[in-house]
Amino acid sequence: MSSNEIPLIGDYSTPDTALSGARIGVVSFPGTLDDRDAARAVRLAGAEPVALWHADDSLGDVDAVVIPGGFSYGDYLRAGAIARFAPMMSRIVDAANSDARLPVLGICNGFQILTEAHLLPGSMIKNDHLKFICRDQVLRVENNSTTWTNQYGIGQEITVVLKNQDGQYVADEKTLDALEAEGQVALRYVGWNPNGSRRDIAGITNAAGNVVGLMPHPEHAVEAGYGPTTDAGTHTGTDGLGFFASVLSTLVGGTK
Amino acid sequence: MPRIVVDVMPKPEILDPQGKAIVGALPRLGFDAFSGVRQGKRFELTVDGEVTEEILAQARTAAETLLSNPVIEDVVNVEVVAEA
Amino acid sequence: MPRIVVDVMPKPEILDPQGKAIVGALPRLGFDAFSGVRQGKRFELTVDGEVTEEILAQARTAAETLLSNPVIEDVVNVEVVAEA
Amino acid sequence: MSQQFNIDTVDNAAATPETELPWAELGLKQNEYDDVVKVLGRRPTAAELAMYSVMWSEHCSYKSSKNHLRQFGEKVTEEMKKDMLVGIGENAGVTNLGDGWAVTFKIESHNSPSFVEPFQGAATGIGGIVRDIISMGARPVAVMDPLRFGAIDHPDTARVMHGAVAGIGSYGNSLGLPNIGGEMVFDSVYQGNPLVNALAVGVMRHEDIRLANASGKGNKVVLFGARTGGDGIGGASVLASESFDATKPSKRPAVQVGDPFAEKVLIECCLELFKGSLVEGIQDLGAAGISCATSELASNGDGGMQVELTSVLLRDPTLTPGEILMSESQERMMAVVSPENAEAFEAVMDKWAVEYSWLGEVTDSGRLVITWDGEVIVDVDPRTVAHDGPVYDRPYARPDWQDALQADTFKASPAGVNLPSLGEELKAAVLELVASPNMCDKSWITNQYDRYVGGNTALATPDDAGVIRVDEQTGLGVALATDANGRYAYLDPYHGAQLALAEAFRNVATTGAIPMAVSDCLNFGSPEDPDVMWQLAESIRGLSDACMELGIPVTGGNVSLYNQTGTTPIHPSPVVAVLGKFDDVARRTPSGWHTSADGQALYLLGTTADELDGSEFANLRGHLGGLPPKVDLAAEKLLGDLLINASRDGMIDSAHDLSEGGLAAGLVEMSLRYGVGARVALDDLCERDGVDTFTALFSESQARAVVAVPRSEEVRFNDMTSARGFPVVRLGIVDAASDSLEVQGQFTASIAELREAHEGTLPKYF
Ligand SMILES: Nc1ncnc2c1ncn2[C@@H]1O[C@H](COP(=O)(O)OP(=O)(O)O)[C@@H](O)[C@H]1O
Ligand SMILES: [Mg+2]
Repeated sequence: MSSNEIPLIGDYSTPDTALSGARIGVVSFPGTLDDRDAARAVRLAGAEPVALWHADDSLGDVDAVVIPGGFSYGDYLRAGAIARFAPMMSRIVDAANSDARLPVLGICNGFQILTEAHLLPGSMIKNDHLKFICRDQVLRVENNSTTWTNQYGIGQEITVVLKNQDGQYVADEKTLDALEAEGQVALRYVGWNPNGSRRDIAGITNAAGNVVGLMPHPEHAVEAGYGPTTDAGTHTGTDGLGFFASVLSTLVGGTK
Repeated sequence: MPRIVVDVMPKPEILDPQGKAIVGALPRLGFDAFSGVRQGKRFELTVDGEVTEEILAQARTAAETLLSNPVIEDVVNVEVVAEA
Repeated sequence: MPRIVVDVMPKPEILDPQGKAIVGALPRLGFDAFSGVRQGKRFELTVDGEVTEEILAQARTAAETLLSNPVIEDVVNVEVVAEA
Repeated sequence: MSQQFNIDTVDNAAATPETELPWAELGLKQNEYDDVVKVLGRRPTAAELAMYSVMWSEHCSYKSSKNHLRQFGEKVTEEMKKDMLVGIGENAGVTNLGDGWAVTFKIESHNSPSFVEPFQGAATGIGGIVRDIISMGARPVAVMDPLRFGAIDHPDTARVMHGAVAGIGSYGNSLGLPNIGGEMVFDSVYQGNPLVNALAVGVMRHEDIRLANASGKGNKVVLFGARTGGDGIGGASVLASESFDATKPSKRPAVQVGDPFAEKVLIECCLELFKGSLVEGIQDLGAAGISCATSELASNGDGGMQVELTSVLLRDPTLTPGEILMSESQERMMAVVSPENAEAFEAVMDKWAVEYSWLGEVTDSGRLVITWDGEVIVDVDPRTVAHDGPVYDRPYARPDWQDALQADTFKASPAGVNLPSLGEELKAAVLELVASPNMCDKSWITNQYDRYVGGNTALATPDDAGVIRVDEQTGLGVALATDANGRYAYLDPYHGAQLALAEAFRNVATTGAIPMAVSDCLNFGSPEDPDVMWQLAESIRGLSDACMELGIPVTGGNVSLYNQTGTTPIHPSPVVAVLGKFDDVARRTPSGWHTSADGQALYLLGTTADELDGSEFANLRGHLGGLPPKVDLAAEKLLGDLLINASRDGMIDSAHDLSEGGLAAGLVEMSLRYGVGARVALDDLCERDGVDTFTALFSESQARAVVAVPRSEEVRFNDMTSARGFPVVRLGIVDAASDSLEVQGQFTASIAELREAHEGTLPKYF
């Protein structure tokens, strides 16, 4: 592939190894949409994106994994329900739970897949207003000690893109209380809850902090000109980069 | 409280993408006994008090007009279920 | 061909946005008999040949693992339906 | 193969010339059927009849419009052809972007299915146009959706609106295609005939361009994607008994259901095929399904093809050969693959779990031969099916009511008296205008569309044009806008079509892109009505003349006729899409100012005349008559040049073209874009142009735009406009602290009240 060519066919493996040397896998399922965007975010953060195919049975030697957004298998049964059974998901679940604690970020459909796979508690149901919604969304970072949020300040408000149809986070009260008590609510909606999520939850983490899932899309807020709009100008927002910078700092620099 | 169950299925001649996706996934999970799957909807309507003939008739009309889209779906069942 | 019907409903404690929208729409259309509506899913699995106990067991497992998510849904019914 | 029917073979047809065929039920006219018999030298078989009937339909053959559409190909200069890599006639035209990149785009209608079943009708509309783009070898990168529904308060409008918007969103969002713009018009003329048009745009490297032709004797023909069902043949179920025995036809779907997941997989799978150069020719299956794909592939290639129809994978096993040939099942493609590549082709299919079946091969016989279990049921010259359909010179004449309509001007009518003229009256009128169904904020719709996916969206709704980056390294990109004004076209179809082009052109240029190419969707009533035929003829003549004058070619499009309820046609609605090019999309100009633009100077480019006929304001007063605004293409071109240069040289920070709703709508939209106010005075404008304040605010004079110029650039900006001799007047400044839009000496409207008016309408109705 010549250098002035964007990959036309979802093959975004970059030949030049990124500065950090970190390799971050981006999983594609049939129906995944934001894989190329997630790969771009990984690259802009300074790591090397590695394409992972749902049907493959090996993680290769990636240092972290992003499960991107989209409509895997059309989301026809339930969002993430079929994708969860892919061979690649078994590898990811094992690695995330192993002593090595593989960092895993699930974005939107990726978050839904992580809940279906029981790596994260709760589930997502249809938005309370029943419509797909796309907007620039403000979030508050509630936990900045996870692998994916350690470059943010606690309580920091960030603006990223939100777009989903089944984004209403639900869990029973006991689970919700436990999440709050353990600091596992990683991100909350600010200003307006766009889908009726319990307790304004936008994203959560597992107890160990290596697995994070969120409905909004940080990978769509990484490049000035193409992200959410801020006071600085049209589409200028890059607040999402912090997620990718966070995992890099963990991988390259030990913990923060 | 008694409930009325309304079952709605995609018409047989209409493509059912949902069912198609599931039928593709089943064998991969080791379920090999099923040659076809169709996905429809099940509604449970709660009634306060007794289910009269009139209320059942209402449920049937609601099933045909609101709960199903007659162009692509059939109401396959409307029945009263006793209190759980 | 015989079919196995699997019915899945949202858990009672989980808010059902679709059911809620329907319950709001019903009175506007003149249906005043229903105090609540919940929307679930109905799956029809086609079996080529006879439905053995083993196949029914497969359907039950598929219902619990793939067709429903136990965090938010209950499998309320798995039954064999004779040929239409 | 269970066979519930007797097969009507070619031999049988030759032996039984007297057999009656249901050609009239299939929509053929006597003369057309006679032509089929003449072409074949015998009666057609049932399967052949199926093919000719669908391929010779208005939709596939353009029989009423062909004679007029020729002008798009004729009125082009060498200069206009310079960047056209593939012109009209293929699935979609292809335009050269430079650096080895090419872009393809096209607009199509899915009007009547969207009235019957709005969700699925609109969804499959997106699906169909996207397959056109894939079949050119391109990766689709964005969609747009020009929509027209009935009156906003009509009881049926919510059904159509909810369904169509959700359907477009569901399908486009699931494909991962950002929706970057469209239109939304409410008018009772569309009550029984909503217009759901869909545009898709794709990009590719030059070497990836694929054409729909079947060349190379011995190459294999393959059908892949979804299985074939009885979709889209409901009206033709007469063929279910094509053996002409009494077999009971099984049920055929009344509407089609889309499977966006299947299409998304098809996109990736096709791109992988293209990357590996695994297909020689490719064709999407849309209207007329396999009939269209086989006859077009064959006639555009070496001219021969042999197909075994029982190899087609079916969703419904009761389908007869004729039905299989006519089926319009979605999410299917047909390709021609060389034998050496067959294995690699199959590997790609397996990787994506896409079903496929090998149907036959390319021959050099000049015949399209289709067999059923080895028996020949079709033996035709494919050209006669695909290209030699009937062509009609339908009679047309200027309607006898046209003069009276044009004489009935707004200001002379009872609706045009007591117009607002001062302060609070004007303010009330502005609020009424921006809250009106056609001028109100569209986010109720557009928030249901993903505009970010892909990460290359530089501008999207509500900006004047959608802008997509094509090359991440250089920022090379494209801009697209679609426009139409049915009221203008009703008053004067020739100029109405030109006004649609002018507005789309202006929208593209306003963002800073250089307009390059045009696609159009001509939505009209029945061509058998001479009044409608005249509207169509005039619109095509007007559009083609204007394209010639602006120097941008039509590269493709679509005609949708018979949009009428009883004998009442819709307003003529030529929807025009213009594609523009950016060397670097970072230069794009947004349509409103931020707080950071505080103090920037606001200028109005262009002149304002008393042009209220057909306007949104007249529409609010229930009046439609007179003549639409004047078209001045030279002025449009000059304005475009100014906006493009100013954007490239960093002279303007934001810009918005003026069209429906005039300056009032423009100023309000710019202020509301980011909720930042402004202070303007209209005295200079009124004095220079000789108009009153009301006219200055509501006239819809063309070739105008409002721009915000940083103070440091004002001298340069003024020098540029005066050097080009383009009229410009300073209106005022951006005033962030005011939180309001002030028209000095007239009124002040707070951002909050403007917002409430502008954004309240759609949520109130839907
Ligand atoms: N149905 C729709 N889908 C997507 N975008 C839309 C739709 N309707 C309107 N828009 C967008 O809203 C904005 C305003 O529309 P309109 O007033 O028709 O623009 P203009 O007058 O500049 O053509 C534009 O960005 C347009 O693309
Ligand atoms: Mg505009």
